[in-house]
Amino acid sequence: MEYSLFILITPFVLFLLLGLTGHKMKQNVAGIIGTVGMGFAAALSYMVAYQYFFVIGKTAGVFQEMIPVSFEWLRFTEKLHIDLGILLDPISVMMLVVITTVSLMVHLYSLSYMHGEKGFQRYYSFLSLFSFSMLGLVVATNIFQMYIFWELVGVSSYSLIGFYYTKPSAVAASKKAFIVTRFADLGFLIGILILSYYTGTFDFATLTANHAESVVTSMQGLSFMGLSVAAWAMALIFMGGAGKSAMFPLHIWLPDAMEGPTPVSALIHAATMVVAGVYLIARLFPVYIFAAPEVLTLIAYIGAFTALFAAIIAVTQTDIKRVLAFSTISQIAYMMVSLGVSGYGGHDGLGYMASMFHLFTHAFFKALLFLGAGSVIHAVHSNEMKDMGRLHKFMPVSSWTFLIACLAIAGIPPFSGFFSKDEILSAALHHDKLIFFTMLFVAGLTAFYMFRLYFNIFWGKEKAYDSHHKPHESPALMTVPLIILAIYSIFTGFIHFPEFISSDSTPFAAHIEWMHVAIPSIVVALTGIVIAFVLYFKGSEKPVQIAKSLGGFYTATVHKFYLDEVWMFITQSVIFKLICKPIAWFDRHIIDGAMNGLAWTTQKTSASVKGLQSGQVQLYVWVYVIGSLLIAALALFL
Amino acid sequence: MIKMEYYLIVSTLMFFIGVYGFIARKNMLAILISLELILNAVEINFAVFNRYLFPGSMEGMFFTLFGIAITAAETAIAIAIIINVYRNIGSVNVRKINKMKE
Amino acid sequence: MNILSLFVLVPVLMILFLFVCKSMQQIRTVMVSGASALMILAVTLTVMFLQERAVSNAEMLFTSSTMWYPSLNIAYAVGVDGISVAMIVLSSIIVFTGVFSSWNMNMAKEYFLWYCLLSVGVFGFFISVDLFTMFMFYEVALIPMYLLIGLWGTGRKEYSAMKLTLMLMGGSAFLLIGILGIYYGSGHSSMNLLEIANNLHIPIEIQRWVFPATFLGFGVLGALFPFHTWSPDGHASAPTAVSMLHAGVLMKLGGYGCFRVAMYLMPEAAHELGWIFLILTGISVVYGAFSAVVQTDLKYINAYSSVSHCGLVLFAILMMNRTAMTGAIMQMLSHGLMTALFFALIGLIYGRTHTRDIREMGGLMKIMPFASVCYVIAGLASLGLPGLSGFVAEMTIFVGSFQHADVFHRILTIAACCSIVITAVYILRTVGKILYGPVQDSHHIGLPDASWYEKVSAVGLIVAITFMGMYPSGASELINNSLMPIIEKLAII
Amino acid sequence: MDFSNFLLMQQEMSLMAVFVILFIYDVFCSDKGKQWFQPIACILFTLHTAWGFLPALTGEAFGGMFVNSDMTVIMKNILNIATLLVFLQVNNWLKSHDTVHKRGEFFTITLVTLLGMYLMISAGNFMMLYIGMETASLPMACLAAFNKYREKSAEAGAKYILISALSSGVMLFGLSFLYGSMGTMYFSDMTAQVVSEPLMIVGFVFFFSGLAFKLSLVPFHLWTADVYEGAPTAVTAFLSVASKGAAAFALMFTLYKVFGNIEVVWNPILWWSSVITITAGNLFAIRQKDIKRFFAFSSISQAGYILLGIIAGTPLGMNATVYYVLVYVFSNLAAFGVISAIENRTNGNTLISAFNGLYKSNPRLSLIMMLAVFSLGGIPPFAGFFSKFYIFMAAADRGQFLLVFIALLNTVVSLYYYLLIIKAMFIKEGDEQSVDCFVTDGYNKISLILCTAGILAIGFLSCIYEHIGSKVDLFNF
Repeated sequence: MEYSLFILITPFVLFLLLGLTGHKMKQNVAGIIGTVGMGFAAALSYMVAYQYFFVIGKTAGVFQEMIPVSFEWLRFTEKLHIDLGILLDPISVMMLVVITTVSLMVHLYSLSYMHGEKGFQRYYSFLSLFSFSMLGLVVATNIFQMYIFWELVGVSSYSLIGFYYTKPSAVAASKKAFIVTRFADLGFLIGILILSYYTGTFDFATLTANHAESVVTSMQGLSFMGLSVAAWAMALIFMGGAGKSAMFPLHIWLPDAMEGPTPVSALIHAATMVVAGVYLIARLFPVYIFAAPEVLTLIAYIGAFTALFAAIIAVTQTDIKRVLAFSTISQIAYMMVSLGVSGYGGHDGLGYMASMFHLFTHAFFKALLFLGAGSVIHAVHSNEMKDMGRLHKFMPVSSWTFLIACLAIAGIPPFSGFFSKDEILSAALHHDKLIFFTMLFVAGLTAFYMFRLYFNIFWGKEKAYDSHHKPHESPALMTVPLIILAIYSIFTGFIHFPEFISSDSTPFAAHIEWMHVAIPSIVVALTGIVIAFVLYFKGSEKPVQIAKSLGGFYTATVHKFYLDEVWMFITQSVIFKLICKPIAWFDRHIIDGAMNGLAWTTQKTSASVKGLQSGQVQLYVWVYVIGSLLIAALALFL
Repeated sequence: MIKMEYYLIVSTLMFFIGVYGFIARKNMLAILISLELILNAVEINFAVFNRYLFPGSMEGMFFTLFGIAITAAETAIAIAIIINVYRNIGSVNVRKINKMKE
Repeated sequence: MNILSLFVLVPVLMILFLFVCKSMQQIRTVMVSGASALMILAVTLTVMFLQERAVSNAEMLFTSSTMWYPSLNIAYAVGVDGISVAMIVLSSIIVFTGVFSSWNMNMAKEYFLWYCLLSVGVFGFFISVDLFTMFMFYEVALIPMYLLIGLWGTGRKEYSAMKLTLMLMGGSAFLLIGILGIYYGSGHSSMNLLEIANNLHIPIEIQRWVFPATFLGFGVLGALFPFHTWSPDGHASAPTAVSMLHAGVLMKLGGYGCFRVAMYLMPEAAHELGWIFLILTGISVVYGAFSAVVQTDLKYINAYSSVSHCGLVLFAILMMNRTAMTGAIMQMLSHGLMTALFFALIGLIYGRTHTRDIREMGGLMKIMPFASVCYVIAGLASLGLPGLSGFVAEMTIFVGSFQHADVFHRILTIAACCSIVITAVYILRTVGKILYGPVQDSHHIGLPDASWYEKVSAVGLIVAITFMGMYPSGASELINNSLMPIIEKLAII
Repeated sequence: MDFSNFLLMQQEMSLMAVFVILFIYDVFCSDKGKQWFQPIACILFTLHTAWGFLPALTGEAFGGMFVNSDMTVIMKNILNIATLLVFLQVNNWLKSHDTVHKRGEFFTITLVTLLGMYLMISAGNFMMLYIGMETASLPMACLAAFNKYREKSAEAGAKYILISALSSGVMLFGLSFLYGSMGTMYFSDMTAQVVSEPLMIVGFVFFFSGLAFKLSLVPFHLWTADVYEGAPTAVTAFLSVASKGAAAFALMFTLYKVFGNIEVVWNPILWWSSVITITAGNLFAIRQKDIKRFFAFSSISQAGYILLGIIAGTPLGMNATVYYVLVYVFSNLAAFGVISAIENRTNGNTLISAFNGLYKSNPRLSLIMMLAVFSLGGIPPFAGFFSKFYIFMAAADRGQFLLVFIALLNTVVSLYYYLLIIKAMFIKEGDEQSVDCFVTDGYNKISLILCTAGILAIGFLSCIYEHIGSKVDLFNF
């Protein structure tokens, strides 16, 4: 399936084309070129998926990994070398589909959403760059290739968040996003170094092969500061993943990232890039489970906490994109949790499957939510809930599709979210009760804040929209993607995922546990929705009173528990003021001062000896005679 | 017969008196005289060494002769220059020739 | 005539031609043609080298040696291996682009005279394998800096020029004593590097003081902590092309020298005393990066980042394994290219806005898009974006250094890794401040974008950076194969 | 008496011939004819210099009083070149009103001085050496005081004559001790008898002080600055290269030939005096305003470097020393040529500030000055770099690494003040008291061109160094 290479090449070529010659093109031309190219890539990846799953299919009951393309890019040592290639296995193929689909939708959507924006061509070239890097990331054959594209993804995200580069807030946000993720990537890099040092390979296949024995054996009994080296390596790698996937406490960049254009948020910060962390863990899953199970537990708990934390914050946010951002964080946390609670092989690997499943479904309905929000913002030119309300009658399509997405994320059958979330919950149930109940509660919260959002936007009180441009339904170019994604969000749930994706890529049967999981989750979700309905459908005053009654806790949540402030303090006061400034001062004054001091001393000495040259012949003679006598004496007695 | 040491003591004394004079006196002519003392001390040395230690050869004596001659030349030139100095600064005080210093 | 000698001959001829030049036009013609000639030579050399390398397994190629001072065993001996070839290519690129960056100089004739003399020194240093000639060219390269900075510089130019010259000369004092030590230590029979390396042996007790002297001597030019303070002031005051050449090529003389003379000839001492310098370099890597974060003058930022990056070079050299050393040389190339690009652009911006203070600039992306985009690319290269040269070099260094068997070295490596985050911080800070955001100073509105000659130099460098970043194995192979001799020497102990 | 002895003295003979011709010409020529004095002197002396390069007989004359060897011939040639260059530089100065009527004297006196230096070099006996030194230094005093109406000049002459007289006194005192303990003044006879016993050591030290005075080593250097500043520039130039060089050669010979046995005694003495001399010279030079005074101190530190070669006490060392002096002659005279040109232009202003912006006004002169200064500072690719390198090699050859290192650090300091001149010429802007654009006279042009050629070529033409090396012979000359 060498043609899968074109899935990567196409967007790269588009990037170069639009990047170098874009400013000479007409906007529409550029946009259409980009979209068509993306469509081509999408078509290819669907072909790949079809061929992989149905034409080639299983051999010996297992979906085999295939590496259609691979070449050595840079050789470090005999064993260690970066290869660039394409690895096709169930999850990477699944990702191909997700990415290209969402990306294509966004391309379409942007044609009208970004219409007339300055730098339209730049926007499209960056989109293509992002798609290229993201695709390269998922098909990486080795961990270092993944790291390479990981960085590229980071940069393209940086440039897209900072797309409105004249807006200081956007610049700050992009900087923050890049630096925070970069900091996380440092962990990733060090993890790679440790891993490769002991195993002597970057190759995923070799690392994960038969129960990751290469790792297990090579790091046997090595421990550093009381923790096994394997655990260190994998934890550091998880740090990288946590950075991209916005796990607590590295999540702070994601809400700010909403400064970017909304379609970008949909593509990068909801559907694709932010799940890269999850994908990374899934990629190395065998290594985790066999070499460093303790790290998996860590992941599970961090995930659970993040999910709860983000959900709570989401409840109080008023900027609709921020609400979505926090819901994204919490949903990704779901995926992390289910990886954390997963076992290996067959039905034990339920969590693994569930996480991938949720990743798949989430991508669509979250993209839908963002695009929907985008079309709303497009209509009312504001992100704030208070400027919205009763939009249902102005923009029905957006409203309906948004509703579908909300149902999906709330986990109401038969929408896709229900199935994936259900699997996660049941996986959690069998692993750890505490986590299970947390996630159940979060499910309720999710339902609540999503419908709070929905009702606030499309129902509630009607706001005074100025007459000459009332909100209106977005043009077809924007609604069509919404509809397509809505369809996805309805039906993807019915795909029988275990058939295709499982921890050891051997299919197994997963059934919905109505009694213990499904019913409770549905009930919880419905309660959430009902509460939201009561509070917000009519736009009553109750919420404010409740907020008052909550007092400090409420304000804390509004301020996202002051984490941004903490980070600010650390970076600005601690690092900048307490490390950088002193070092710079030390350099200028101590070290440089020493050098200048040398010169100064010489000058002073020369000034102090000038008296010897008094111009008095007799002094000269005196020195002469004494000197010769002295020398004689020294020569005699030494 | 006088011992050689006596001569040497005398010459050494002369030498250091000369040096002292050179350093102590202001008048350049006096300084010239001190110089003469120094050089004569040296010449005494040569003569004495030749006479007492190496009577076989005349090397020391010749050295003395040459020394005297050269000293004379030296003095002549020195006088000439001192006169020139006097013409310029109207004094033969050695402490006054310190226009150039440091 | 040996092709290598042409690299010295061409600049000399340029000097002679410049003497007879009358008009600016002629001067430019001479410079451009000469610089392009050097480029072409460099490319041909690379091609020839690769062909030769395929057939012969000699340590150095195109070697030729003519006795100069027979009674002192001083010869004009030249020869190149992959590393020197890489360095020569780098130098030719930067000399070429530098010419375009200094298109409109006042007193152009004198300026270019010194410029050519500088390049004579640089090329001579890289081709020569005789300690004496090496040292001679080394100093030939140093001295023109004084006038180039003192005359055409800006700010406290006289102070900086003097400081730079004296500190580097102080370094070369250590260097010279080291060279004499090598010569007499190896039984004063030859000044030829290869001869000494392969047939002679320097007793360890001599190495114990010669190695530090030599390493320090070159290290000063390699901005080794704490002898780096000439670099910020020097760069800040130097004119554009001089900063380019100095940071791009001259600082590489340091790394190259440490590698070629100190490590190569005195492996025992390197093993024994390497750790001291390893710590120093480790410090300069992190230290330079941290100091860069708070700087407000564009050139100071890049000077300190150079300290950090060049520290990485020496750091990797001292790791004494093949991968790390390959990385070191690649880092020299990549740092040379991207710093040159940085300084070219800073010169461009400064020439228009007349300020280098990042607090007084902003929103240049709107005003001069081309320059700004180039600046962003340079920044990304310097913070190690895959696909640009910085990434491959740094990764090679980190992976290589981490292969060191000793835990201490691995921990140092991790410490060095941290620099990439800090780099990101100060690069993004700068970019965010000067390129993005609203326009700070209304006078900047309507300033012209890069003119064609500035574009030539910027584009030339960017092409080189991307080429190396996209196709690293070319450089890597070229260097890697030539490392065998020294690695063997180091491995023996 | 055997007149064939005189064949050995071919250089001295021809020098005498030139001297006699010029003297007669000076005495009997009308004032109108005197204007031809300069060219005639130059031509004659050029012939003499050329004659010096012809193959010479070597051996001893007058029972070992006078020795002529390949080495001495080379040294005399170096001195000839120096003198010739000085002759070419004096034209303008001699035209000035208080020297115009006695320009003949300058040439004749200088020639006598040179003769004295010849004798110093070729001496085979301490009496000869003494006579040579006096013949060299007494006329030098006259030259220093040559500008009759300039106070500084007179002062310089007075200081020089007084101190040199004293130093010769001290030296003779030492010689008398040596004579007393050995009974001979012949180098060849003394060599074997020299042992490290008190009287001899004291004698040696006093004798050493005599030569150290001419070489202006610390602590015998204090006169240098004043005399250099006061004397006419041409004389300063001559003093700084010729008499220094002669003294260096004489010191080298005597140390190797006579005192070879007591190297343990003189080695540390030279070690310390070279260290102190270099450092002191640099320290004083840093803060000079007057360029002649500045070069006085720089020449002091240069003398310290020369000692590095002498201290080696090996053929390599001798080779390096002679080579160093050769290069030093060219570099220093280039500098003084420029200085005298400027001085004549600004009638007597020798402040460094006079050089401000010189590059703008007289680019060629400033370039030559730059070459000279870089060469003195030991910057490649100029000759000075090579000579310094070889001096260091020679010292290092004897394991004097510490000494070399100290010297090297001092080169950094020296570079600092040399760069100050470069700064003045190239970077500083000229003001009303700095010199305007002018044309140097033809003779000076020639000398400057010669110097430049020397500075540029000597380093690269290894044959020169090798030729000197081929003639090196430590003990029989």
